[in-house]
Amino acid sequence: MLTKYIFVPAAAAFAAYILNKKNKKAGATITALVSAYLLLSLALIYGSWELNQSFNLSLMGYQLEFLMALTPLSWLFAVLTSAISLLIAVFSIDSQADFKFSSVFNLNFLLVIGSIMGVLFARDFLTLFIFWELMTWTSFYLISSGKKKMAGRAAYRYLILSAAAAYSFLMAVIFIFQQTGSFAFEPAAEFLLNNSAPQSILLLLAISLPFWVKAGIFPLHVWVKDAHGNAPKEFSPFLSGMLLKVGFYGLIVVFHQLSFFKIIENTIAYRGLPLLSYLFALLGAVTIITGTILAIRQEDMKKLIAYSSISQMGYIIIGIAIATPLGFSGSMLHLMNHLIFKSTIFLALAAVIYRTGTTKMYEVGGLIFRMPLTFAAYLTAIIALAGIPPTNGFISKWVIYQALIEKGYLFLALAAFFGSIASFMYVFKPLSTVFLGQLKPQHQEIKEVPLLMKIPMLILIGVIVLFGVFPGIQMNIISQISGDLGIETVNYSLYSIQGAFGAWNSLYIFNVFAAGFVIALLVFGLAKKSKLVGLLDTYSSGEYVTDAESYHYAYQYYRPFDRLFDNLAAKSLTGFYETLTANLLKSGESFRRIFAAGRVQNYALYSVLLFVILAAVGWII
Amino acid sequence: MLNFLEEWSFFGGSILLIFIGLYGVLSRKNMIKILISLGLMDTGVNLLLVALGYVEAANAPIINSVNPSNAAAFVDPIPQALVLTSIVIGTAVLALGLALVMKIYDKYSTLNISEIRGLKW
Amino acid sequence: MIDLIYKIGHFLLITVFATALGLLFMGIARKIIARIQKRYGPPVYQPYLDVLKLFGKDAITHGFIFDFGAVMALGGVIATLFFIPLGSWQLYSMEGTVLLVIYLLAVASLGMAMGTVGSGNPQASIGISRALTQMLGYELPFLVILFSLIFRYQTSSIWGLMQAQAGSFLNWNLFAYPMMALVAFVVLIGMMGKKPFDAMIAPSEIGSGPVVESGGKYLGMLLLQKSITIIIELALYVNLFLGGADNIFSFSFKMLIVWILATMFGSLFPRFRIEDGVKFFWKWPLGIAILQALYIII
Amino acid sequence: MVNLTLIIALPLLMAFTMPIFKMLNSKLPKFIALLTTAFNLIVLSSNFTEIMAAPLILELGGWQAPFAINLYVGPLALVAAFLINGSAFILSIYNLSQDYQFDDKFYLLFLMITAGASGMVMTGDLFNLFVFIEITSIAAYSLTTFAGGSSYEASFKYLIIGGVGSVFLLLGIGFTYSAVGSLNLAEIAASAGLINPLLLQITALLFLIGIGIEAELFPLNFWVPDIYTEAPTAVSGIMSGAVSAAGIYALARIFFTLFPAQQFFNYLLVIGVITLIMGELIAYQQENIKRMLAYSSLAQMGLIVTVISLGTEAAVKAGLFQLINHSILKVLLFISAGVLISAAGSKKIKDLAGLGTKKPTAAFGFTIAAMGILGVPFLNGFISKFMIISSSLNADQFLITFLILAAALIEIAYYLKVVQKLYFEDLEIEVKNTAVITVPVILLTLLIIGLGVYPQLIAEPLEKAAAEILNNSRYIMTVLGGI
Amino acid sequence: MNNNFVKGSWQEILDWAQNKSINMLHYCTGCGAIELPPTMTSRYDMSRFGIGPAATPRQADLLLVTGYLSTKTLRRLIYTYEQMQAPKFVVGFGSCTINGGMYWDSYNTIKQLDKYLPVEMYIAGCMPRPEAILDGLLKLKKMINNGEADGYQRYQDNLEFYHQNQEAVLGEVQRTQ
Repeated sequence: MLTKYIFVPAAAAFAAYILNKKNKKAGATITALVSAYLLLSLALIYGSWELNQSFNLSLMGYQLEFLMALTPLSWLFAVLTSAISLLIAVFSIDSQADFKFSSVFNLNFLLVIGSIMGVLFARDFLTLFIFWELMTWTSFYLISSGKKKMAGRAAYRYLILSAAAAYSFLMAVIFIFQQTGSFAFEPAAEFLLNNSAPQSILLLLAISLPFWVKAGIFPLHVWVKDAHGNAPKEFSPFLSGMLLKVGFYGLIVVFHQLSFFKIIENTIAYRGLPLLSYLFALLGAVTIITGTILAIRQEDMKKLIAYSSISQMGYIIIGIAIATPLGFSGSMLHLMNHLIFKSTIFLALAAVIYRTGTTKMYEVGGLIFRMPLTFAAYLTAIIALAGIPPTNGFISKWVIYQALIEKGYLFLALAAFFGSIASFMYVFKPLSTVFLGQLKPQHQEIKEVPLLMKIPMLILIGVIVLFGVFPGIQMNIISQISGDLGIETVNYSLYSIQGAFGAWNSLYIFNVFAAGFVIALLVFGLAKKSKLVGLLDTYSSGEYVTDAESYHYAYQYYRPFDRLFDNLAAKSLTGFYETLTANLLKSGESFRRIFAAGRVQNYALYSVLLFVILAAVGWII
Repeated sequence: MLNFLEEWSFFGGSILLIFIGLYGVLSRKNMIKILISLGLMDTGVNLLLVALGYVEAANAPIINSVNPSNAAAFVDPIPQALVLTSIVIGTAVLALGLALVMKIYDKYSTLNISEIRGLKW
Repeated sequence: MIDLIYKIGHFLLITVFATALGLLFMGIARKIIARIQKRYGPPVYQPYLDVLKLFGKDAITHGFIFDFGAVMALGGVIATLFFIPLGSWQLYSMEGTVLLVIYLLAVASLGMAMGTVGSGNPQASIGISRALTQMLGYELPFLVILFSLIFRYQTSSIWGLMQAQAGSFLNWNLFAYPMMALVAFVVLIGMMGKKPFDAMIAPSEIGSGPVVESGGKYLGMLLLQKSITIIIELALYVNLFLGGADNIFSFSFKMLIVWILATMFGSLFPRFRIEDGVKFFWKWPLGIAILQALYIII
Repeated sequence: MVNLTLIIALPLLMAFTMPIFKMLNSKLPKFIALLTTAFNLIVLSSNFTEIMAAPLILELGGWQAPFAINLYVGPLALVAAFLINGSAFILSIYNLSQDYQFDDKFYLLFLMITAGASGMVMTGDLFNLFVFIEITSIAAYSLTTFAGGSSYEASFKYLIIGGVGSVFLLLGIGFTYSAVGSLNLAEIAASAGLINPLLLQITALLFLIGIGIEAELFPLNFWVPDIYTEAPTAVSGIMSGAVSAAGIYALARIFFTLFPAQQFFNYLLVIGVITLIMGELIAYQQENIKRMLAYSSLAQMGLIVTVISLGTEAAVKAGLFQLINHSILKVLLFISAGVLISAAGSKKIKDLAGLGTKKPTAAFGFTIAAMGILGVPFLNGFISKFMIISSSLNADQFLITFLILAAALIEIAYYLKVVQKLYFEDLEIEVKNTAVITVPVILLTLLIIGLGVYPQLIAEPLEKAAAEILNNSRYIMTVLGGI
Repeated sequence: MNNNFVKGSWQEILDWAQNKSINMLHYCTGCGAIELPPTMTSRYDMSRFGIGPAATPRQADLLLVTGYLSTKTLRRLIYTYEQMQAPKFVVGFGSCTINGGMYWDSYNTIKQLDKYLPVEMYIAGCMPRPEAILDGLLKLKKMINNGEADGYQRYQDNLEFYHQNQEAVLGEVQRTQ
C-alpha cells in the first residue's frame, strides 16, 4: 500500500501545524515519529519489488491512470529520506526554540517528505509531475522561512528555475502522452526507442531538465548556494542531503528506465562513450571545478558547504554518465556517503549557529573547548568529505577513480583529482576558523548543545565509521539496484570492493591505522608530561596578546589562492541570469510606456487603427 | 438619377457625420467638446439606422386614422424601434459623461484632457 | 597468530629503520648545504642529537587537540610506511596502494595541521593555509603521473608497478618516460617542502609556520614525522621510477642519490610566493604530465 | 422549473425599488441585493438538469421565433450565468461586511450590472445584446465613481472608449440588419451565405471591436487597469469575475455562430496572444497590487481568447474551464487584496509586507488564489493549465504553447513576490482594522480545492457547452424550429 | 624541579645531548645582533658545533641578550624568557648587560641584567667579535656538559627575588598563567 507513504506524512503535517501552535516542540516530535514509522515500514517491505498499485480516473475526457510501484532504487531513496528526516527532526526538537516560523516549517517539512515519497514511487509521468510540483512548492516555502531578505530572494530564484524546468517537462510529457496515449514509463520507453533518434533525445532532455536543475549541475547550479546558505538551519541538511539526490533519482530513471543510453548508443562516440553522455560527464567535471573554487572563497559557513555539495554532485554525475558498472556503483556509493557526511556537517554547523547565532566564520573561533562533541562530529564528517581512508568518503571516491582510470578519461580524472585535493582546503577552513584558533570572549560560557541535538550527530558519526570499515552493507543494496536496471554488478565482500586494478580491503587498513596510532601514542607517553598553557599565551614576538578577536586568523583564509581566481569568480553565472530576466522585463516596461500612457484619446485611436489594420489584412488576403 | 442622389445622400450624410464625430473625439482637447462629438457620432449612427429602413414612397409606420393598419406602404418599423432605444442610451451616456466632467473639473480645475494624467501607470 | 607477531615485529623494525635512515638523510642534507655554502656544517648525526635533546626538554600544550594532532601526524605516517615496499621488505601486497598512500599522507598532514592550528597562534594557521594551497599545487601533476602509470601498467599497486620495471635498468620508468620522471622529481621537492617550496615554514615571515608553538617532545615528534615522510616519498619515487631494488641496501643507496640531488637542486633557488608556487606547478609540471598522459593513452 | 427571464427581470425590479427599501431601513439594501442574487442562483440550479438535456428558448412578448426577441439558454449560457450570479452572490456577501457606507444607489447599480451581464449571456437577439452591453457598461461607469478620488477620471476614460465601441457595435448591427433583414442570431446565422463577402468582413470587424472592448482584447483594454484599480473592491470583483466572462461569452457567441470563418479566428488568436504576453510583462512591473491584479486578469482573458480561438473542442473546453477558474480565483484575489489594502492603508505592494500574521484569512485567501492561478497540483488552476497545454499541443501549435508557458512563468514571478512579502517579511506599518471576510474566503477556497481535486463536477456541463457552441447549425435548428 | 628525581646518569646523557645541539634565540636588542650573522655563515660557521638559530622561544634553549636593554625591552625579554622551556640558558653580550656600559647613567636602561634574569655567562667586548662569541659559546657547551649551567634552576629557586627586582623597575609585570 504505497499511497500510505504519501498520505501519512501529509495528514501528520496538518496535525503538526496545529499542535505546534501550542507547544513549540510538538511539531518536531511528530515529524520524528512519522519518519521513524516510515523508516520501519520501509524496512519491513524490503525485497517485495512486485508491490505496486494503480488507480485510474477519467478526467475531463482524458483517460488517466496513476501507477505507483516499489523498485530497489526507489526503496533505497525512500529509506535515505526517512532516515535523514528522522535525524533532522530529532535534532530540530530543541533547535527550533527561537525559530519564528517553526509551525509552518514542520507543516512544509512533512509535506516535502510526503511529496518525495510520491515522486519516488511514481511509475508514470503525471504522478511524478504532480508530486514534483508539490515538492518544489513546499520546499520553496521552507527555504523562504530562513534568513530575512536573502532567503526570500533565494527561494524565489529556486522556484522560477524549477518551474521553468517543470514546464518543459510537462510539454514533453504531454507530447508523448498524445503519441502513446498513456503516461506510464514503459510505453513511453518503447515509443522513444523506436522513434527518430534526434527527436527522442530532445524529448528526453526536456524531461530530464527539472532533474538537472534539482541536482544542481553546472549551468543550473545558481540557486544552490543561496538556497542552502539562507534556508533555516534545520532544513539545510535535508536540502543538500536529500533534495539534490532526488534530482539524481530522476536522472537515473531517465538514463536507464527510459533507455536514454540505449538511444544514444549509436550516436558518434568519443573513446567508446557516446558523445552526449561524455558531455554530461564533462558538465559534471566543470561542476566539480566551479563548486570547489567558489567554495574556497566563501566566508559564510553554510554557503561554503553548499558549494561543496555542488562539487560533490559533480562526482555523482560523472559516475552515472560513464555508465560502467564500477562508475554506477561508485556514484551510488558516493550518493549515500555524501548524504551521510554532508548532513553531519550541516547538523554540526547548525549546532554552532544555534549556540552562537551567526553563520559568518570569522565571528566565531575556538569552539572546540566549549563544544567538543560538535567538533568530533564535524571532524569525522570532514575526514569523510575529504576522502581520507578509514572513512566511507574515501571508498566511494576510490571506486570512481578506478572507474575513470579503467576507461582512461584524463580530463574527467583531472577534475576529480582537483576536486578531492582542493576539498582538503575548503573542508579545513571551517575546522580551523570555527572550532580551532582563539575563543572569543563572548563565547566563553557557551555550553554544548542539548542532548536531543547530540544523538543524531553521534549516530551519524557511527554510521560514517561503520560504512567506512564495512562498505559491503551498502554494496548489496546497490547490486540489487544495478541488477534491476540491467547493469552488471561489481563483486564485493563485507569489507572489500574489487576495483578495476585491485581490491580494497578497508578492515585491514583500519587495523594498520590503529597500530600506527598506538605506536605514536607510546612515543608521546614516554616523553615528559607537558604543562597546559592558556590559548592567549602564544608566541607573538614578545608582545602581550590581550584580545582574542585580533589574534584569530579567519578572514579570507586562502587569500593567495583566491587571488588566482578573482576574475573567474567575478563574472558568476547568476549575473548572466539576472541580466537576462532584467532586460526581458524592461521590454515590458517600454511596451507599457508606448501604449498605456494614460491618454484616453490614444486608446480610442488604437481601436480605430485596429479596425483599419484588420480590414487591410482581410482585404489583402 | 434623382433617387440615386436621394439614396446615397442619406447613407453618405450619416457616415460623414460619424467620421466628423470620430475626428472630434480623437483630436479635441476640451473634454466637453469630446462629449459633444461623441453625441454627434451617436446621432450619425442613428441616422444611418433609420436610413436603412427607408422604403420608396412609403409613409411613417404609425397606425392612426389616416392610414389604417392594412395599408401596404409602411417604412420598415424595426430600425426605428432600435433608434429609439439607442437615442435613450446615447443621452444616458452623455449625461453621465457630463457629470463625470464636472467631478474631474473639481479635482483638476482644467478641462484639457491631456493634463489629466493621474493614472499614468 | 605467529604470523601476526612476525608481522608486528617486522612493522616495528621497519619503523625504527625508517626513522634512523630519515634522520641520517637530514643530517647529510645539512652537511651538503653547508658544503655548498663553503662551511663545515653540523656533524651528520646532528639530527639524532636534536631529537634526543628535544625529548629531554619540557614542553607546553594548548589542550587536547594539540596533543591529538601530534600523535595523529606520527601515527598516520607510520601507518603509511606499512604500505610502501622498501626494497625486498613487502608487508602488504594488496592492490590499490598507490592512491591509498597519497590519501594516507594526507591523514598525517591533516593531523599535524589540526594540532598546530589548535595552538591558537595565527602564524600556525597562516602556515597551514599555505601548506594546503601548495599541496593542491604539487598534488595535481603527481596524480596525473600516477593516472598515466596505472593506465600504462594496468595495476594500481606499487609492488605491481615495481615488478613492471624489472629486468635491465633500461626499462626503468626514468628511461621509459624521462619527462615524467623529471616532473615527479620537481613534485618530490614540493612534497617534501624543500627550499624553493618551503613558504609554509618560512622562519622569517611566519616564525617557522605551523610548528611555531610546538617545543620539546612535540617538535621531536614532528621531526620524526618529517623524517619518515622523507623516506616514504623517496621510496615512492624510487619504486615508481628507479625500478625499486631487491635488497634494502641498494634501495637506500638509490634513495640517497635522489635525496642528494633534491637537496642540491633545492639549495639554489629562493623561496616561491605561495600563489606563484601553485602557478608554477600548474604551468610546467602539469602541462608536461598531461602531454605524457595523452601520449600514453592514445 | 421557474421561468428563466426572472433572472433578468427580478434584479431590475429590485434595483429600481431600492430607494423605497432604503427609506424603510438603511441596512435593508444590502440584504435585498444578497437575496436577489441568491434567488437567481436558485432559479438557475432548478433549471439545471432540464437545460442540460436540451437548450431552452423563451419568447418575450409572445411572438413566434424570428420576429420576437427570444432568449436562448443553452448549457454554455447556463454555465456563464451561473458564474455571473455566483460571483455576484459572493460579492454581495462581501458587501455585507463592508465598512465603507454604500447607500442604496450602490446596490441599485450592483443589481443592474448583474442583470445586464446575465442578459448579455442569455439573449438570442443581436440588438438585445447591444442593449444589455450598454446597461452593463453604464452601470460600470457609475459604479467605479463610488471610490472617489481619481476614479472619476478612470470612469470618464472608460466612458469615452465605451462610447466609441458602442458606435462601432451599432454600425455592425445596422449593416447586418440591412443585409439579412432580421436581428435574431439564428436567422442571421442561417442566411449568412447571402451577405456579400466584403460587407461580411466589415461587419465582423465592427463586432470584433465593439465586443472586444467588453472582452478586454489587446488594443481595446487600456481602460481595464484604471477601472480595476480605482473602483471599490466589490466593483472590480464583479467586473473581472462576471462582466469580462459575459464579454468573452458574447465574443464567442458572435464569432462561433455568425462569423465562423477561420480567418477571424486567426485574428483572435494573434490578438489573444499579444494580450497575454503584454498583460503578463506589464503586470510584473507594477507596485500597486490592484493594478497588478488588473493586468493579470487582462492577460488571463487574452489566454482564454487564444485557447478558444484554436477552434478544437478540447481547446474550447479548456478555455471555458479556465474562464470559470479565473472568475473564482480573481474574485477571491480582489476580495483579499481589498482587505489587505484597507489594512495597510495603501495600495503599494511594499507596504503590504508582513501582513500574513496580522490578517491571516485575507493573506491565506490571497495565497490560495495565487497558487490556484499558478497551477499548483490539487488546485483548480492545475487541471485547466494541463488541459490548455494538451489541447494546444494536439492542435500542434508549438509556438503558442511555448508562449503560454512563458507567460505562466512570468505570472509565477510576480504573484510570488507578493506572497513572499506577505508572509516572510516583518511588519513596518500599524494595521488598521478591516472587515471580516471569512465567509467568502472559505466558500471560494472550498470551491477552488473542490474543483481541483474532483473536476468531474463540471466536466459534463462543460462538454455540452463546448459541443453546443461549436456547431451553429444545431443552434439554428433549435431556435428556428425548422422553419 | 624535575632535575632531582631523574637518575644522575640519564641527566648526564641529556646534558651531553643539550650541549651538542643548542637552539639559539638571538634576541636582537642592542648593537650586538649584527655580530651573529658572521658567526653563523661560512667564515666562522657556528652550526658545526650544533648551534643554530631558532625561530620561536618555544623551540629555543639559549637566549642571547646582545647589548643594552631599555626598560620597555626588558618587559618583552622577561615574557620571552618565560615562554622558553626548562633547560634554558641566558648569555649576555658586551658590557652593557654587565653594568650598563656606556649607558651607565641613562634614565631608561637596565644597568645589571643579572638582577632580572639568571645569566650563565657574559661575553666581554663592546660588541664581541665572532671569534669571542664562538669561544664563549664553546665554554657554555662545556658548562652545560658537566651540568654547571643551571640558570633556569636558580630562576625557579629564588623566583621571589627576581620578581621583586622586575616589579621594582617595571611596575606590574604580566605573568603567563
